[in-house]
This record gives sequence, C-alpha cells and structure tokens, in this order.
Amino acid sequence: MIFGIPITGQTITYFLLALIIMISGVMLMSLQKVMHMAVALGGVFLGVAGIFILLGADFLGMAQILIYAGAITILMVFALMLTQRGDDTESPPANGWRVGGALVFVVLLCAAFLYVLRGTAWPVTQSAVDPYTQPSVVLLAQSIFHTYTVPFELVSVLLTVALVGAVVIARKEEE
Amino acid sequence: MASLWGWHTSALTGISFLGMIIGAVIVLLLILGIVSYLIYFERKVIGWMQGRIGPNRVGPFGLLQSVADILKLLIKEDVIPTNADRALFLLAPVIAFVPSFMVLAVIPFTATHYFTAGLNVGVLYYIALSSITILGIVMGGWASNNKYSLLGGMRSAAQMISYEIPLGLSLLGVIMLSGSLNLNQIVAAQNYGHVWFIIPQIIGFVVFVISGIAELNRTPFDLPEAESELVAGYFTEYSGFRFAFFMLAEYVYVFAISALATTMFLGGWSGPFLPSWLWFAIKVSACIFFLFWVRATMPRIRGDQLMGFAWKVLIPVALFNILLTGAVYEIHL
Amino acid sequence: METQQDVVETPASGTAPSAPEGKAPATNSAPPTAERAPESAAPAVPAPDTTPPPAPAAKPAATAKPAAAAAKPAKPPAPPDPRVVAATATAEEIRASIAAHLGADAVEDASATKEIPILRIAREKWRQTVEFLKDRPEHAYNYVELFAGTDYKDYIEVVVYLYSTEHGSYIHVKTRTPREDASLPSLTPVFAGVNWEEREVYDLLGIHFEGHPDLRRIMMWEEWNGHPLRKDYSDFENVPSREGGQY
Amino acid sequence: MGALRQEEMILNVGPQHPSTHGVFRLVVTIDGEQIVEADSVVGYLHRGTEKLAEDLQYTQIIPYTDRLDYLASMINNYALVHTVEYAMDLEVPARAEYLRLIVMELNRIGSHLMFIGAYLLDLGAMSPFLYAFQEREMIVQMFNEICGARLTYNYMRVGGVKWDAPPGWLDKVRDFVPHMRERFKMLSDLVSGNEIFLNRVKGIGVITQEEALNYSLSGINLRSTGFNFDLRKNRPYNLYDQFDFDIPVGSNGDCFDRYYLHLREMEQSVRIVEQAVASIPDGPVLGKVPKLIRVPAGEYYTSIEGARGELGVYIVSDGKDKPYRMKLRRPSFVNLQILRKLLIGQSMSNLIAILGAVDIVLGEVDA
Repeated sequence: MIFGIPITGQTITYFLLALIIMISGVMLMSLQKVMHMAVALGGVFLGVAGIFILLGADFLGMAQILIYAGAITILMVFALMLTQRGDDTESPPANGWRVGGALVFVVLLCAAFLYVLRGTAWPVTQSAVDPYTQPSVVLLAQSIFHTYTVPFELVSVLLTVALVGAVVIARKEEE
Repeated sequence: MASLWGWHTSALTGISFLGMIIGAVIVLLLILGIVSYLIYFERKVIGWMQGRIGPNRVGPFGLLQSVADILKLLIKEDVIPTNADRALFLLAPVIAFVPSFMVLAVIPFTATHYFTAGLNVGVLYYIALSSITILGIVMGGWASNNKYSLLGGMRSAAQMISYEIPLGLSLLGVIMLSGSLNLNQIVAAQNYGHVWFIIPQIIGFVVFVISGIAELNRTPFDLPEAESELVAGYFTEYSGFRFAFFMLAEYVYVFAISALATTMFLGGWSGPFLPSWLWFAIKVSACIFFLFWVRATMPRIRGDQLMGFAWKVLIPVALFNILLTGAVYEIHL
Repeated sequence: METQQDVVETPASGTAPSAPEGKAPATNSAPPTAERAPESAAPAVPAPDTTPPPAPAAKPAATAKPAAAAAKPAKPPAPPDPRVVAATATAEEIRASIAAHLGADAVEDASATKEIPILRIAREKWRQTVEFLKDRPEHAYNYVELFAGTDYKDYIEVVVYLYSTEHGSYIHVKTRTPREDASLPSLTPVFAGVNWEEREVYDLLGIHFEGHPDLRRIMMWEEWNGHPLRKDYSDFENVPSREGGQY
Repeated sequence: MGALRQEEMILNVGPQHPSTHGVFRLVVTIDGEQIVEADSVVGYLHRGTEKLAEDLQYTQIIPYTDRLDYLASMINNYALVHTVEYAMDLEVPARAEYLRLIVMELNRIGSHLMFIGAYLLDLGAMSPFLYAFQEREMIVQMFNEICGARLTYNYMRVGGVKWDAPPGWLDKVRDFVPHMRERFKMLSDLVSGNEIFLNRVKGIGVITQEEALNYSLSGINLRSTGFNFDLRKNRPYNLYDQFDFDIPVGSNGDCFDRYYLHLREMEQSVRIVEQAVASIPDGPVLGKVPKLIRVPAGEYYTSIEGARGELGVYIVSDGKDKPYRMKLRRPSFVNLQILRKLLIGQSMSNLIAILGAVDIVLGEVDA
C-alpha cells in the first residue's frame, strides 16, 4: 500500500502504461521532427490501448491499436513522407519566461484535474466485467445490435452519406 | 504443472506468470528454429521447382545454411547511412519485428493450448498487431533517406493498409459461423460441427489467401521489395542484424499467416490418429508450401493493378461473402 | 575537295599510291565509271545478295591488291563492275532530281561503291537534301541504317545510309566539314533515330550539330578533353580531366 | 487544389541496378510514381572498340566483336567477317557458310532465351529465368565444343571458320532440335497466358510503325509494330535465301508483342538449324585467303540481322591491312533512343517492363 493504493499486478501495469503515455505525450510535444512526433503519437495510442485492455475492454483496446496505432499513424506518416523533407523548423530557444509560464500552467492544470476528480462521485458498476466469463465483444454486440440498433444504423447511414459526398466532391475537383 | 501452464484458463498468479515467461521464451526459440528452417525449406523447394539443387554445402544437405547466414548477418558491420534519420533508422526494425512474434501468442498450436493465450479477441489481436509492423516498414523506408527505400515504404504502406481490409473482412464469415473471436473456440467450433470452415467459407478462404499473400509482401504482391524496380525496397540501406530483423519478421509472418489460415479455415490442430501438434505442423507446412509454390510461379503484379484489385474485387467479394454467410446462417438455423 | 578531283582523274591503276595517307578513299573503286554511267545503265540490276558474288575477279578485286599482289596491276583496263555502273547511274538520276529542286550546287559528287549509289551533299544543304530524299515519294528514303563520321585529316566526312522501305532501295549520302570549328546541320529533326548517333559523332569526332536538341557527350564524360576518333588524337596530349582537375 | 506544390523526385535507376542488366543509368524524374522525364546515360562500358580497331589487323578485330553483344558473339563475328569478305569479294567454302549459319542461329536462340528469362525475372517471375538457362547451357556447351569458349567465341575468320565441327557435334545439334521444340511449348505455357503477366505487358510501351522507322529501330522492336523487315529475307546474306523459314511479325508494337516475337523467332531459328544440319556438305572450312588480309581501298557497309536488330559494320579502308576507320552500327544503341519517348507518362513499374522489352545489351550500346 503506497498512498492508499494497493500494489498489485494491475496497478503496476497501470502505472507503466501511464508512464508510457506521458513520456510519449511529452515527446510528441517536444520533438523537433514531424516524423518523430508521429511515431510518439503512435506510442500514446498504444498506451491508451493498454489502458483499455487493463479495464477489461479488450475489443476496444484492439480496435484502438488497429485503427489508431495502425491505420491513423501510418496515414499520418504516409502523408508526411509525401511532403518535403527538411522543413522541420527550429523551435525558438527556451527562455526563462516561457519555461516558467509552462510550469505554472501545468501546476494549475493538475490542480484543476485533481479537484474535479476528487469532487466527482464516480458510479461504480456492480458487475465487474470478467473477460473470461463474459466477453466484452458479446456485450458490445448486444448493445449495438439490440439496445441501440436504430441509432447505430442511423450513424452508419450518416457515414455512408459523408463518404459518398466526399467522393463526389473529390470527383468534381478532379474535373 | 497445471498451474505453470494454465494461464489461459486460471487467474494470474506468481507461478503462472513464471510459466508465462518460460512459455514465451520456448515459443520464441521454437519459432526462431522454425523460421531458419523455413528459409532453408523455401530455398530447397524453389530450387527443386526450378531444376536446381538448392543449398547443399553447409552441413549435411545444406541443413546449416540458414544458421550460417544468420550468423553472418549477426557479425556483419551495422551500417547506418550518414544522412539517415538515426533514431528512426535504429527503431524501425524493432517495431517491425516485435509484433511478428507477438501475434503468435494467440495461435493454438496444440489441443492442450500450452503456450496459447486464450484471448477473447484473438483474431482482432492478430490483425491489430500485424498492422504495427507496417509502421516499422514505413519508418524504415523513410528513415533510410534513400529514394528506393522511400518508394518501397510508401508502396508497402498503401498496399498493406489496402489489403488489411479484405483480410479482416474475409475472416468475418468464420467469426460469424463460430460466434467467437477466440482462436481456441474457432478451432473448437470446427470440431463440433465436424466441418472445416474452408468448406462453408470457401469464398472467404480465397480472399484470405490472396490478401494474406499481399500482407506478406510476397510474390506476386512483392512490390514494396520488388528487386527489379526498387532494388530491395524499404530495406535497401539495411545491413547486418537490422536487415536480419526485417528478414526474420517477414518469415515469422509467413509462419504466422499459415498458422492463422490453419486455425481459421483448416480445423487448426484437430485431426484423427496423429497427435494434435503434428496435425498442426502438417497443415501449416502445406500452407507454407503453397506460398513458396506461388512465389516460384507468378510474375509480379503492377502497383495500380494491385490497388485496383483490392478495392474493386477483393473487398466487394468479401462483403458479399459476409452477406451470404449471414443469409445462409439465418435460413439454416 | 581537291583530292577528290585528283582521284577521279587517275583511273584504277593509280588507286593505291593516290591514297597513301588515307585521303578520300571513298570513291576510289568507282571513279572510272562516273562519266560513262548513263549509257550503260540499262542492263544491270543491283543484286541484293552479295556475299557469294558470282564474279569474283571483277574490277574491285583488281583494286584490292595495291601493293602485295604483283600480278594484279597488269590488268587495269578490267571491265567495269556492272553493279557499280548501275549504281552510279542511279546516283546520277537522284542527283538530277535533287538539282532540279534544291539547286545544282546541292550535290557535289555522285558515284557508287559496289551496288550502292553515293551522293556527296554540300554542307549547307545537308538537312534540306536529306529531308528531300525522305519526303519525296519517288525517293522515300525513310529509314536510316548507318550514321558514321570519319576523320580524313583534311576534313571530316559524315555518312548516312538511307533505305527506302517503300522501294527497297539504298542510298549513301555524305557531306564534309572542315576540321576546325567542325559543324553540320543536325538531322535529328528529320530522323529522330540519329539523335544519339550525332551525339556520338560530336563526342568522338567533335562535329557540332546545329539544331540538335540535346547535344552532349554520350560516351565520354563532359569534362573529357579532345575527340578520340580524330586521327591526331593522342592519349598523352588529351589527358582526361575530371571536375576540372587533371589526373 | 492548384495551389498545392507538386514536387518531383529525381531517381537514378542504375548504373548499378538489378534491372539495367549492366552499367546503364537512367535518370528518371518522377512525380509520385509517374515518370515525367527520362534521360539515358550510357558510356560506362565504352571501350573504344572503333578506335582500337584502327590499330588492329582484321583478324585481330574479331575477338573485340565478341565483347559487343556478348549474348550473340557469333553473330557479331559474322558481321565483321562478312563486311571484309564483301569488300574483298571473297568466296567462302560452302561448309564454312553452313557452320556459320548453324552457330549463328543457335546463338540467336541462346540470346533470345536469355532475353525471355531476364525479362520475366524483371517482371518478378523467378523460375522462367532458370528454365531458360537450361537450354542456353546446352547451346553454350555446344559452342564450347566447337570453338573452345563459352561466351567469347572468336570462331569465325575472314573466308571461313577457324575449326570444323568436332566429330558427333552435328548429331548433337540434330538431337537438340526436337528437344528445343518441346521446350518452346513449356516456356510458352509457363507465362504466356498468365493473367498477371498479360496485364503488365499488353498495351504497354506501344511503338507505332512510323515512330519505329523514324527512330531507326530494327530487329524485333521494328517487327513488333507489324513492319516486316528482316535482313535475312530482305537482303539475304550467308545462305538464308536457301532455307525455308518465316519472319514472325507483331501487330500492336507493345511489350507483349516484343516478348512473344522472341519466342516465335526462336522457333524459326530451330527450323533453319534443322534444315542446315540436314544438308551440310563436306569440304574445307576456310577458303583461300591471303595471309595478310588487305581490304581494297574504299568504304564498305554491310549489315546482318543480329539478335537485337540490324548489326552493321562500316569499314573505310585505305588498302592497308588495318581499317582506316571502322564504325559499328549497334542495334541496341539505336533502339535504346526510343526509351525516353516510351517512358514519359508511364508509371515506375512500367519502366521495368518497357526497358526490359527494348532488349539491350550494354556491351553493344557502349561499344
């Protein structure tokens, strides 16, 4: 027990993942080259996926890896490869005001987060999802295809319309 | 023993965690052995298909050829081009290589499910992690600061993202029939039904094989490393053990995709008389042989044709297969 | 130009001595027939297969033994090769045709080697004449077989072998340029296929082709000194340089 | 969208590149994967054969011709000796002419086999290359027996050939004919109907007849456009007018036609070899030739149908035992010029299909 948190495999994993996300996030902001930033972003996505899996949402975690860490990161890298190299502008040198301002901002932000987190009464689910007895895939499928069938279908129609619209616009520009 | 190897059914304890580590190391070493002989097997098979002998100098029947090759690659100088993006250049082979081993965690090698993580989203896990490899390939191509590498990396990004979609869609039919994303349960479902999913899912299987070969970047879809056009594609600048990483990743995926095909469509480890691991080995070998056979036979497809084929043929066919499976499933049950 | 006239006046017996430095050997085998050609044009048709010639001891054989064979010079008045006679007649016909359209000074000389008619074109009219030969339907020489340049020490000669895919006939046109500031009109606008050939001639013989779209060295690199196929080229004087330096 | 800055990339294909089959450099400017400019850079293999020849006696030049189109050295040998014989009006014994014809046609088969293998290798098919090499090996072995070399034969002499065929050699050639016929079917079945292959070569790199003539193309590059021009028929040399064979002609002028004509042409070569072996007479293999060959003063040009097109030798002689000037009309060099025109506007993958089909040998391009 450290700071009232039990030391279990789960907590260790959680903190490791949190560390990965934070480091990747900081790198994402501080690295010089756009390509490196994209890779750091991939690290953030992977860490988030790990958190999802830790919380028993394994389907969501895998979807996160597949779509965000896989497809979206690669899409960004792909787009960066097509653009010109060497236009990575040097960021202005850090001076005292900047660093100080950033520190103050971070402290204020952390305080605000802490206040909100502490002050909210989080709902606790009674039936903790056990990945072995009740796969999250089944739960997800039931809520999508039984409980929320109509909204789901409406969303898919919306997406199809958006897709067709995008194709039409792209065609127009081609001509 | 049961507690050591039983991590796929029981909760995580200290002893099963140890077992997990040991199991992972065993699988790693086993796969390394399999892969090095995969390369030997490929060279021999293609050699025979072309009226040659194949490697026959190192060791009896050339059996140590791959060992010698890997050893040579490991002790070679690690060349990093001057103008390469050093960090990414070093990182890329690792990013490409690690997921190739990670995907093997969910493959049920035997009936006892030793060394197998009974992940409930096993199929998705496979597809998700293998997509990370693309990132490694693209990064390697970009970081090399070589035009051939860049073109190879761009081609593989375009190709692998495109072919991931039919690959995933082709597996959906199997998932619908078995009602699970867990590879163990997919094998079990084939045993209950006494029919391999290749029979009801023949369309899905064909789409799977084609897009699987494309995912592997192998002939006839080996554009990213088309040696007659792009020299060696994304790993043109790589040498030594970093090159070996890319190479090994490729061959681990050859094994992995064959294992996935076996599990999803060919009944996995199940079969009469022989032990389950042997059945698995036989089926995987047959799949691998098929890949080699295709490589020795086919010329290379062209880039635009490749993309057109994925979007205009494979994805519609895979979608149609899903529709058909759903309809038949509804009517039948 | 002058040497050419010399040769024409000295018949076959004088061939070997007249070309001691390799000057103007081009028309040596043909000269005696130049004037008589029109009369004897009728009978002979240019024989297409020439490897096993039916008349081995014809006139060219006589000229073939300049110094070594002692017996041969004894029969200089050998009958003219019918192939040469016919070809020269053809050459004269074409010369007349060119003269009618491009002026009498366009063709400087008409002769023949074996069965091939040879026309020597004035340097200024080089491109017009070749274009004329290509475009006129009665000539239609639309295919370049050979494009070669030769350094004759006094001048540089460029030779083009033209073939008419329509008529199945060949012609051999050439022109001359002085060695100093050697230049010729480029044939590339007429025949796209001589592009590299002209670049090669420019590279190895140093003829500047005016109007060539892309006149660069092709075999040697850009910094190379001199033109290797010129007869006065020496490895020692023309030390190759790279990036401006010597090595 | 017009405001988007388009960036072009310059890519050096070669001088060391798997598909250039030698030291050939192609500087392509690509926009994405589309070629907007292509500049061929040759000369890396330039040995100055023409300059060297000016200091060599005619017999001494023959080995240098071996190095030009090193896949068809016999034909190169013949191009030179043929011009010298033509200039000197030499008569060549019949048996020598037959032997020359047989080795030239065998060499043509070997060269075309090499093309087919290498072309399919460029397109990503690995096996045909090795299949093609099996028959090529047989041919090379036969050459080894008749002249003692596998690649640079130096077999022909002015007035004949250096060696008569060893005992049993002609029987080997005779047995080779039916074997080769069988293999044609196999080679053709292997890829000619493959959907992927057809998609890559059909309609790609189309040359029109006018272009082909304007660019002085010869050989299969010209015949693929449907223009029937083969010097073996149009201007017969050697004994070609005595044998029965056809000139296969293409219709579309695309890469497929060029590939397919190579296959078809080999069949005709086999026909010629079959007839020649059946009727070869006995007799001497070297005619009565002076010890020191002197070509009569004058300029001479003859050309023959090489494996890659019209192979010509132009000799300016001043009556001495060495040529005053020798110019080689190398078909690969001339044919390669059209590459730029074919490439612009194509994609990078088509580059390989087009470059391969033009069928060049760098030893010949650079001379």
